[in-house]
Amino acid sequence: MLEEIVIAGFGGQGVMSMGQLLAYAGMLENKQVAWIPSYGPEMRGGTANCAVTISNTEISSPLVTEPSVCIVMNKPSLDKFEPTIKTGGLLFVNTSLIDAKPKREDISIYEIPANAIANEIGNSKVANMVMLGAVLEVIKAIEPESILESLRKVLPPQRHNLIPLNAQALQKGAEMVR
Amino acid sequence: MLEEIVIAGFGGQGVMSMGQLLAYAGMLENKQVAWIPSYGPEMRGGTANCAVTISNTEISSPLVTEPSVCIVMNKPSLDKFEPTIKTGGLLFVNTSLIDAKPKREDISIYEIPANAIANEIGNSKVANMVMLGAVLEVIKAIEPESILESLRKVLPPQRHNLIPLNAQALQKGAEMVR
Amino acid sequence: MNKVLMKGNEALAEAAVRAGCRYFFGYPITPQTELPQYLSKRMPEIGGVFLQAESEIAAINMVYGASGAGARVMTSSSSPGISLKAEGISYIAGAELPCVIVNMMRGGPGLGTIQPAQGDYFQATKGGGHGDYKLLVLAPASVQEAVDLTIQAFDLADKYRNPVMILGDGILGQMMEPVEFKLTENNELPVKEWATTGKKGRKKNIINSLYLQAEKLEQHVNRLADKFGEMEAKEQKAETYLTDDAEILLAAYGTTSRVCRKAVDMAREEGIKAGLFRPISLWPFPEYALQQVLGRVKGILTVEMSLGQMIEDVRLAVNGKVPTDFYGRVGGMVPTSRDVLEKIVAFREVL
Amino acid sequence: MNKVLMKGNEALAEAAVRAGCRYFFGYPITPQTELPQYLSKRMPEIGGVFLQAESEIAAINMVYGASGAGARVMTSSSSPGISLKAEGISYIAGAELPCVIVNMMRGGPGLGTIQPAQGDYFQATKGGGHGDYKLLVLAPASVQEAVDLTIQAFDLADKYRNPVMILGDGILGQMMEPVEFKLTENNELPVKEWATTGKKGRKKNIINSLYLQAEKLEQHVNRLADKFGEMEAKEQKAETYLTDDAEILLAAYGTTSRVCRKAVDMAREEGIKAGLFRPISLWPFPEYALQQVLGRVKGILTVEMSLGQMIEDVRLAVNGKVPTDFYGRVGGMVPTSRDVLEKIVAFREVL
Amino acid sequence: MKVIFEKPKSLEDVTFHYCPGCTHGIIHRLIAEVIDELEIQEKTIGVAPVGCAVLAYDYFDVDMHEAAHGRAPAVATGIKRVHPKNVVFAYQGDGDLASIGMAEVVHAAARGEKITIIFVNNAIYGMTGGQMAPTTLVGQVTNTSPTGRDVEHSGYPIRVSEMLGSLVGPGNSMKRVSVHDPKHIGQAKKAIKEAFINQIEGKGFSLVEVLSTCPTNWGKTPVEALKWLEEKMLPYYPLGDFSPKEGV
Amino acid sequence: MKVIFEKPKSLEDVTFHYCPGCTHGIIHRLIAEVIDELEIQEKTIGVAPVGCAVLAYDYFDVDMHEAAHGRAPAVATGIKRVHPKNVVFAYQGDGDLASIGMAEVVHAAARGEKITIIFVNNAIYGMTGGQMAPTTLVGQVTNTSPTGRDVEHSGYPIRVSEMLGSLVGPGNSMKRVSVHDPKHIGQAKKAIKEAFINQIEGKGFSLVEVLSTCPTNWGKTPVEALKWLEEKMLPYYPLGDFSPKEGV
Amino acid sequence: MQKVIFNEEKCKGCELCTTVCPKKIVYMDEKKINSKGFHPATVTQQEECISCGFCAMMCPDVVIEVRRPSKEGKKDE
Amino acid sequence: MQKVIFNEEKCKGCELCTTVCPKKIVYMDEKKINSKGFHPATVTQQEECISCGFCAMMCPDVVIEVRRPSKEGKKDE
Ligand SMILES: Cc1ncc(C[n+]2csc(CCOP(=O)(O)OP(=O)(O)O)c2C)c(N)n1
Ligand SMILES: Cc1ncc(C[n+]2csc(CCOP(=O)(O)OP(=O)(O)O)c2C)c(N)n1
Ligand code: SF4
Ligand code: SF4
Ligand code: SF4
Ligand code: SF4
Ligand code: SF4
Ligand code: SF4
Ligand SMILES: [Mg+2]
Ligand SMILES: [Mg+2]
Repeated sequence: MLEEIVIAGFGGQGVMSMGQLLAYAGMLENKQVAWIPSYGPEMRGGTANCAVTISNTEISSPLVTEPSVCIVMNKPSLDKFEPTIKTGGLLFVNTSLIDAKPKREDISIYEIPANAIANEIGNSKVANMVMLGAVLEVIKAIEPESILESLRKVLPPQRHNLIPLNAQALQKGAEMVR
Repeated sequence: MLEEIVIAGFGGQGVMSMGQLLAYAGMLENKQVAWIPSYGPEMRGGTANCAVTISNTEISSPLVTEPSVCIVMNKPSLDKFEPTIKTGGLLFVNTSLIDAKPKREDISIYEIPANAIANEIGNSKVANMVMLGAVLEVIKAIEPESILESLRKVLPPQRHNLIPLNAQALQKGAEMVR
Repeated sequence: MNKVLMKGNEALAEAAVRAGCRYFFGYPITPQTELPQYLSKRMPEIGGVFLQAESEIAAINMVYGASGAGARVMTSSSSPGISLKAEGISYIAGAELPCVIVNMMRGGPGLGTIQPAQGDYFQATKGGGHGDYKLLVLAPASVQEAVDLTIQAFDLADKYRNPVMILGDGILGQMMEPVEFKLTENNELPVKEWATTGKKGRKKNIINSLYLQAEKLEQHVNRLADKFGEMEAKEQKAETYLTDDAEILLAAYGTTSRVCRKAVDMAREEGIKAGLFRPISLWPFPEYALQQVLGRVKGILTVEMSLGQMIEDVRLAVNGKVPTDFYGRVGGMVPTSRDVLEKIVAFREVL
Repeated sequence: MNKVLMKGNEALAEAAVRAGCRYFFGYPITPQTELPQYLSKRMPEIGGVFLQAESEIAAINMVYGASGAGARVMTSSSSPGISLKAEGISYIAGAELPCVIVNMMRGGPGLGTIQPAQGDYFQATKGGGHGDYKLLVLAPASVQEAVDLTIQAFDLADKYRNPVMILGDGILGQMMEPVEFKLTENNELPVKEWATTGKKGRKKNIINSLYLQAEKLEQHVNRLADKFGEMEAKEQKAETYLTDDAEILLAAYGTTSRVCRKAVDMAREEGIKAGLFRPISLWPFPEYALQQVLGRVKGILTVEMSLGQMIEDVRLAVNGKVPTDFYGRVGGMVPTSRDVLEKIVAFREVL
Repeated sequence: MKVIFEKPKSLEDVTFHYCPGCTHGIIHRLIAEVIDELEIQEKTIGVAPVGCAVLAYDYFDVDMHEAAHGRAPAVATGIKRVHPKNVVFAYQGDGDLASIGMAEVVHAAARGEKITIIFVNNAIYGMTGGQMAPTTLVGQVTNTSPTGRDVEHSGYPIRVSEMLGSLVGPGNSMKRVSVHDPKHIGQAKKAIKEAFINQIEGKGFSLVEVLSTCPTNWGKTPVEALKWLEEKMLPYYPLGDFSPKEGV
Repeated sequence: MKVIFEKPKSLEDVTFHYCPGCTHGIIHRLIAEVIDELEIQEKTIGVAPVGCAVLAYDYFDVDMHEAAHGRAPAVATGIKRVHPKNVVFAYQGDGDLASIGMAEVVHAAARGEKITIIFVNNAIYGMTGGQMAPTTLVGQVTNTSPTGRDVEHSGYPIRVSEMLGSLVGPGNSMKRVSVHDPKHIGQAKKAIKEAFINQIEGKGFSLVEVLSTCPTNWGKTPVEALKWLEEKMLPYYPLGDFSPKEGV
Repeated sequence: MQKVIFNEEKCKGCELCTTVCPKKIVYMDEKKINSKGFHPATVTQQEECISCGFCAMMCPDVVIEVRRPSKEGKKDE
Repeated sequence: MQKVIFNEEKCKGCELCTTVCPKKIVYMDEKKINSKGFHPATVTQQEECISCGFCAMMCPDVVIEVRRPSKEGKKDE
């Protein structure tokens, strides 16, 4: 198993932490993982993206140029990363913020109205977790439970009350692609 | 013709200017010349020395490690440079300040009471010129007139009155070795 | 499992702490700033000192003072900041003091960019500063290795009384990977009898690189040369990957070595016998190890994020025995494994 | 006869003036201090500016500003001072500005000594500063050549919009030899349309080395690379002495080349067919010229006042075709011609 | 309709890369207005710092030179000595000027170098993400003073204008201003104008210290940041004229 | 017989390399006397500058560290942070401290670094043979100001004590003294002692600026040089206490 | 009659202009969102505006242009 | 009774000591020359010396040692 995942969106949409959670969860499952942010000149506002590699064997290169999975949270990210996806790869599109349609036909496309669902369950901030739920359901590389476990380790105790909400978001996301 | 000359003494004895005058005069005679000071850590007081090369052909190295001519104005210089002189080379010793005797037998030694003579003609500062007069008389590489010509070029006009004194010193020095 | 997921910069900082480093002097610069930031929190916890210096020059001279005073001490920066440390590094090497210097390289020359690069190889290995000195230069390719090499770096620095440089790039600094800190805190640091601690009960100690007499300085430099010779003999480090039957050998360090490793896999999939030679010590360059894997090698392709620097050491090591070629990206661009694969294919054709 | 007897430092300063240099920024350091001292008197006479900067760093950054403003400008220093200029030099090269930098090397590392050395060859030729850049490095061996190369240096700097370094040592700086200033004052300096002069009547000009986008910086660095390539093709300079039938080739630059020239004469007297290869441009290293004189050469002995730096470029140029050996003195010591001769004899025996 | 307020000519018509509400933008505009009003656009040469204002060369429509971190006064000196009749200004942050560049600014002032420096004091390193600056207030939390600036460890913040004003320099001018409300913005502009005039008249070195915000790294909204500036910075950094007393 | 005066214990029994009559030697002796009197020889660590006093490590019989030119305050900071209970002093010339090392000394003072600096102001670069220093007097001829220091070109000499005293630093101490006659030598010693005590008591940064001669590069006999110091330097460099006023 | 004109594309939504308007007529338009993702500031009650220019002086991003109507009887300049 | 003792070998002949002696008894001994080539300072009228120490304080090269005779009736300490 080797998944090379790119996650991209606006700064503030939680794409960095989505990637870190994935990496953390992979580590908890004793997989090989790596996370690389793009720390470009676009540090203020603008787009943000990161790459996560999860593998059962030693990771040769943690740099992802041809992702097997791509999660785009906004329109500029769709434009930028759609062409890079590996043939046969997966593209997850946050349709709440992206009305354009992907053009590639050699990849599988999943359309998730992540913000809408997040608002539904009461907090627009968990749109990223909705997205993640859908991704995990498809790729099966990581157990959702490991994500929650990671959250427990990463969040300070006083914010553990947010975990059920996140669980719900993961769940809802998964449902979208079942 | 290739003369590699080392001149050494206390700071203040005029060894640097002796060397520069030699080089200047050589240049005026269309010879190849080079002058190198030792700019050692002994910048304050202590000994000073310089090397002058005068040649009819291009000078390969201006660095003098085995001088053909060596002029020592004080005792430490005698100790330091006597052993470096080329076999068959010339050593000029300022006996006014050096009572020790040179030990080498494979070189020609000239003993000049330079300060005494300089005092005789009225100015202890020209001891270096007395020495130089002796050297030129022996090595014949440079005309004393060229030295005086150099002095005329190097000295500011208001000090040209010193030139006769210097001429006399050169003359006296030459007489010592005739 | 004792693994934690950490950024390279932070893991490296923690490794220094584990190695007994209690003094850090530095100045912020992207992409290494997480390192001082981490230590600004961590040092006070363990009774150490984090001090943000007024400049890179002040930082390296504080390191110079602290090291002379007997401390395990570190500084870190990125390319332009390392240039500013050149004089200080030469002093520290000249005075034979141990310390660890981290350079997370970014694109140059000049202000360049904050994106990753490997354009400071020459500076690190041939001497950015003046005079004859050498740094031990270690180039980790993963966060775990950054941790392990950092811990070793302090020991090597003390062993040779010489500064050691960890040479990474922005990617290594920013990347998160799981790491394990294998060492527990090292309490038995070497005793430094030469350090300035106050002359109580002994003759005075002097920390110095000045020898006004050329003869004395020559003796001193020749002694340094002996030490460098010893390092060359003992401290070469390299890793090889699929070199046994390799016909095309890639040579790359740090981040590019990982790109190349993947390229080797891709090449093997296409039936090309590629292998990878990865120097871990950049100085001393692991020439013995390289010479040993030349067996069937028909050509060496050096891949760097520079216009071509390590390639010179590769060429010096093989001394004309094998043809060499170079592929590089610059200015913050990172070569992709596919690019490298294409280069391998092209190179193979001309061999 | 137009010859005058001058110290290297002063002759070099006067040459700069003759070349149209009207701005000098520097900081005192032995053994180059006569150079700024000379210009502190000379510049005001000709309407130029001599400014003693507060440090070497300030000096190189003043040069950076003045060069960007379109001036012919120079700075000079010696080893530790050049280390401090490393960042600024990288900026100037990155921003593609012309200037002339003089390094009269002294013994290092660290404070070292004020005596002559050649330990900064790597720093000068491989880049003391960060990132991929190259200085044109010229190494005069006599006071006359210092004059001639300095005048050329200003033209080369303008031609390539790149800093040029004159690399000498304390002996060259302190030595007096007759010199002739062949050029009359050069009044037709190149027009610099890119300079900051006020945007009157044109679009604004920007002097810069920052390219936040990696793609843009890569383009820029690749353009620099083309320029370096052009210099490598066109600006290699070397002198040979008795190389036609030479079996033992000495390789040396600057002061040591003169020691070696004499050693060649001494060797010839003893019937040894020795010759001398003297690089005048250290970067680009004159590899073509070296390859051309290899004819009967059985071995190359490189002689430096260092632990061995140029030897690497010699080895890269001959690429294993000829055995090489090294003889060096360090710490301010100068090899004698007799020492070199002995080395030649010993080397010949093992060949 | 009379245009009361529009983009000054010496400012490029581009969007700044600054964070929302960052007062760097206001200060840029004031400088451009002054250049316009003094009609010196064609002879002004600006020096950009390394700091958030690193791209200033893209914003001012005058000849520009990007300096190395902290060295703007030296770069400006080089330019000014070559073109003594031009107007040369440098724009510097507090890390740039008061930390790494301390020697260069002190010496430019001591030389009475005829340049103008706009010194943007936002009590933090903005560009690198919020580390302690020499002007960070006592107790202020930053990424490298996680428990607040501690006097025992880091000393007191440096008052640059006062310090430079203590140098002998009869033609020098040092003023501190702020941009936290329109009134102070007006005063700031006046000070900047006077600083340029000081240079044009050949009197000496001039520096305007402008108190500025960094909402992003202060962890505040832009509006809160202005308030913080007013409440916390003003008491320690009093506004006013700190030029050297006449006489040597 | 009671010994009134002899070589202090903390001074090595060697001959200084200084020129005849150079007051560096007096200042060395005073420091050593103070170390003896405070009984801190065994815990003092000295930092030598790059300048004529570069060999100071051979003269003081305490642990010594040779700094890079101008960086003594940074080196001393590194040592002091490692050994906060030791006494750390640096010895610096005016080129070293006030020119190349300006940033380091300002920041050591601003941090209130608990070190002591003996700042030897002889208005010239001695070691390199007499170039202009930041403290060279207006009109003073040096090898790089051949027609005398010109204010238009080089500005006014820097008064280091006053400038550092303008920094906020309640525990800091800055004093200027001279060694041109026995009375002033006595006062100088007192100031040096107080500066060490300031450090020992953990109050802050302390600096003693000592006006000193350079007969060689001033082109004067040692006796003339003392006179010149008194007549020319004292008026521009008034003696006294320039420590920061209390309060922040 | 537009006395204050907002170049909404350039607005970064910092709200500084809203705090200085003596007439309190500058507000953030929560309904609009520009291409950088910000709700831009705006004024609808143009007639209330006294053309004091405070909003423009305070704006760090040169978003606002301010005009003053010509005095009555005068033509527009 | 030697009140002031000159380590003549160390003297550099700078003459500073001669200018501060209140009794004007310190002088340069033109007849002697030390190994560094300097005429050393000295005092012959030891009895004139009041042990004020000024000469020693002024000497940059620690050439001079000064003693004071014990008070009458007391033994040498
Ligand atoms: C030599 C060097 N050191 C460090 C840096 C990293 N750096 C860039 S900007 C900056 C500080 C910026 O702070 P400030 O000058 O206060 O400007 P601001 O961003 O706050 O406006 C630093 C440390 C650099 N580019 N070069
Ligand atoms: C980086 C560097 N720059 C310059 C020098 C040369 N240098 C040595 S001492 C000195 C100045 C000494 O003057 P000062 O500090 O006033 O001390 P003084 O000799 O007058 O006591 C200089 C410029 C150096 N050694 N290193
Ligand atoms: S980081 Fe701070 S100073 Fe920089 S642009 Fe953002 S708010 Fe302004
Ligand atoms: S050069 Fe000047 S400062 Fe240096 S030792 Fe001689 S007199 Fe003293
Ligand atoms: S110009 Fe004045 S009144 Fe009109 S909107 Fe702006 S701040 Fe309000
Ligand atoms: S001040 Fe400017 S950028 Fe901020 S909200 Fe108002 S118009 Fe927009
Ligand atoms: S101790 Fe006083 S009286 Fe005696 S010789 Fe010295 S200065 Fe003169
Ligand atoms: S002061 Fe000292 S060195 Fe000078 S003459 Fe007197 S004894 Fe000799
Ligand atoms: Mg700031
Ligand atoms: Mg001095």
